[in-house]
Amino acid sequence: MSLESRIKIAKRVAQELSDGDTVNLGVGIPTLIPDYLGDKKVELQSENGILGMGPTPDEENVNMDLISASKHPVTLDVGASIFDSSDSFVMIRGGHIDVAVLGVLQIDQYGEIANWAIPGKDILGVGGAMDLVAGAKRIIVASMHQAKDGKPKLVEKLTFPTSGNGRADMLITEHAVFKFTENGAELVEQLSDLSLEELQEITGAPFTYQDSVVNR
Amino acid sequence: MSLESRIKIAKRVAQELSDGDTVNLGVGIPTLIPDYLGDKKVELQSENGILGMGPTPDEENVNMDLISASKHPVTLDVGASIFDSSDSFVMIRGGHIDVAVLGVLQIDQYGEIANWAIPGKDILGVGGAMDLVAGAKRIIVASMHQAKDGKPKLVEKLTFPTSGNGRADMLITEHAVFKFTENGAELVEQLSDLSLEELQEITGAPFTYQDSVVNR
Amino acid sequence: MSKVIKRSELSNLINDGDTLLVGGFGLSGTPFTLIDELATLGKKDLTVVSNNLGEKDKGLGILLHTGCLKKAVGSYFTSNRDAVNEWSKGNLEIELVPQGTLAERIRCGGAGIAGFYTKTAAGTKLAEGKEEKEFDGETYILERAIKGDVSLIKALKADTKGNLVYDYTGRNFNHVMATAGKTVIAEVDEIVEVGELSPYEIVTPHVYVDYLVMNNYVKIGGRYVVAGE
Amino acid sequence: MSKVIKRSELSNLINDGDTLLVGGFGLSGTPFTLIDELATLGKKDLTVVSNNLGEKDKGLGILLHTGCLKKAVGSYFTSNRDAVNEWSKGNLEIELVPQGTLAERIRCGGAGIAGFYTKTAAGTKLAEGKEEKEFDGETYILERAIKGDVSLIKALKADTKGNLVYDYTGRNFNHVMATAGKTVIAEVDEIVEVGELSPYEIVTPHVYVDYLVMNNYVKIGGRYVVAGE
Repeated sequence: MSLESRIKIAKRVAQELSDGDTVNLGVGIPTLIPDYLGDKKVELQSENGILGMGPTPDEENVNMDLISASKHPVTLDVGASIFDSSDSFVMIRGGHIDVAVLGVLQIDQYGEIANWAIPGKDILGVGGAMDLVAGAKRIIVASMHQAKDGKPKLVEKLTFPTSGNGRADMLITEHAVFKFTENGAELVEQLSDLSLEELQEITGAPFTYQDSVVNR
Repeated sequence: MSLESRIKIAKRVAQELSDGDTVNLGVGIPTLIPDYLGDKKVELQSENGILGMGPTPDEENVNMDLISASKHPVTLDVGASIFDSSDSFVMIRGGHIDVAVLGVLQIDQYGEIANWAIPGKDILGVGGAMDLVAGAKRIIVASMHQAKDGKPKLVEKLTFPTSGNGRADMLITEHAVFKFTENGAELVEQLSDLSLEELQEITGAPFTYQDSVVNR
Repeated sequence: MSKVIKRSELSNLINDGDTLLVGGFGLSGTPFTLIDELATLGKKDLTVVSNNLGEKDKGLGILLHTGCLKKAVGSYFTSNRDAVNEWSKGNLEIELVPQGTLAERIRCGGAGIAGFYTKTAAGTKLAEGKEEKEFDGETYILERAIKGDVSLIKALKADTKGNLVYDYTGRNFNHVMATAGKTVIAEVDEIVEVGELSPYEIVTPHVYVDYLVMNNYVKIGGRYVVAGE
Repeated sequence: MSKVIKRSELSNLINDGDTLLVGGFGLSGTPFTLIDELATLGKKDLTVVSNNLGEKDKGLGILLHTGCLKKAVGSYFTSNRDAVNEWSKGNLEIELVPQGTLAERIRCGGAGIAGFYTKTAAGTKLAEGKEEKEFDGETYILERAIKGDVSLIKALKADTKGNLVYDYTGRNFNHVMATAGKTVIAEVDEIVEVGELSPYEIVTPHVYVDYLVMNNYVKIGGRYVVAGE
């Protein structure tokens, strides 16, 4: 999982965010996004009780009671607020987060997400994943195109446990951007020089596309 | 409804309250209680969002955004806190109020309360009555012994609409103190010089008593 | 990107038939300016969710003379004779809800919760038609979430982002209503720069607030009066 | 009437088989002193409700070496290898709950609400055995309230009445847990006189707090360390 690819994905996700959006960033690639927002000001929400999460503090300003959901020390942006876990999930589950950017283990052709458990392995952590899937207004999945074992993340049908009935709106990988509708996945942008056939080969689900977006 | 009788009831209820109790006082007679607490410090809770409600302010310190549930201007005692309506009813409905002192239209021999609606009349107000009946740890009913029309408030069976499944622990009138158990009402104290027979006559439900508490 | 709008823009934000969540308890924490404006708009068939309909000719009470209301949902209408009259004449539907249930139903509306089980009102007339369920030997009733098309709320101060703080018990239903409206308009006495409200002090984070309208009243002697000219 | 007790009194307040609600997210807002004390008590068959079981050998993680735990209820255990091991060996039951559902279930426990309907986890393995219900065409699941016999929480400051304020995200689950325990013990860094905390600043009103215990750690460089001698 090259840093270069991860940064490419983070940059492309950043383009999807608008000034003033309230955004919850999952662990992994999503945490890279704040570095690529340029002049855009988004409001970062953290499920442990922050709206307006700022960057990592200097070592001398660390307070381990001011941390992100990834448990790293953070700061507060001007205009930030603090609340408890129940109020934080009012915000998340009540549809007040404009965009959740999540990683996935798998995602199906309609945008259904599997991002918390691997079959046959211990299933001992879920955190706020299912709450975000159920509650965010818009879900962007930021993920490498393939898992470490080479298997495609985008699949016809999930073989990993689902994270719920909520659907992703978009999948951004190092190779492509897909949008999801009731009719399935649509390739809307290629981000690498793979040919259409090469892309299809490493993708586990059918997808539609307009001719204009395909590498020639 | 003489002021003297109302004060007598308020004083007797005050005896039931202990230092440190969190108390919600309904409208009517209960609002007289704070004047008769002596050295006892109780914490007054108001359902519009106060714990630690203090006395009426001087006219110059009135703020109509600092009011009681009866909509009168109040002050805050030292150590008071402010919260919103949903949190206020977490406190009330979650069993965190030690004592609710309520008025009634009727109360049955097991302590079931009717305090919000008169049959045949417009039923257009309930306020927090049912929440307090459902949630308070202990309910003391403070009421004149008879309604204005002379009918007894303590009855065998409610003819007025019930306020819920919660039961009063005690009824204090200008004539008597009753306790309620699964076995019905027990007269535990006479507060006027009515004979037992006279008391029975103006009371609409049977009650038990120990000989020692009865006027001779 | 400013959230500040003129009261006259209210007209475009409210449609006939809308459900409005309106903050306030008695006349405390009441968006008087927004209500004044609403009274002039000639809207029809509105449902208002509010603890009470103000008092006679005060607060929400003034809407009873405008014909804009179809229904009121709240806990206490007895103290406003006009509300009682309109109801008696069949001009106004009333849904009576225990105060704690009202607050919680609105909170659920804002929290993505469809309904909850409470003991409050179980076994009473107000439980008629509601699903009952036993939990640990006690009877609970199912109460459904309330959401609004538009919330009209009142705060003391906002910052320019829309973070809100309230004046004492003026908080009441305003915060939960901010979470439960599709469009949320907050009337405020003052707008301060971002950063002037501390992260601990903010009661309603800006994410819940779409628009800010300046209060047309000023508080004198603890009571709001029309601003002098 | 003082609520302040010594940590050694914890032994009398917790019984074998109790359900404990323990505040904290990661190691933030964690009652380290109370957990240290609990680890020495030789209690048995405890159920701990907490977002996570601390980290390996830190926070609640230390209880995994004491044999006092029967069950853990929380949202994230993967990051503590000891918890995973104890579970694999069959020494520890785990009930996995989405984080938002966990917070809301505890809030309901404190609010007299028996259960609520959420979309979170509907259609997933974590909904198995839970009642489903359709609302407005969407599937919700019924989640039940959680109550504790004892809550062990962490605040920054208390006043002598027991009103609490928290340090930034140290608030997390602590406030709702204060509402949902039969006995509530708050570990604090400092106790101030009544009146020093403003009515607006207080997050957890004193009515929820039974006992106060002084923190045995001090914060240096933003991290709690054992107080020097």
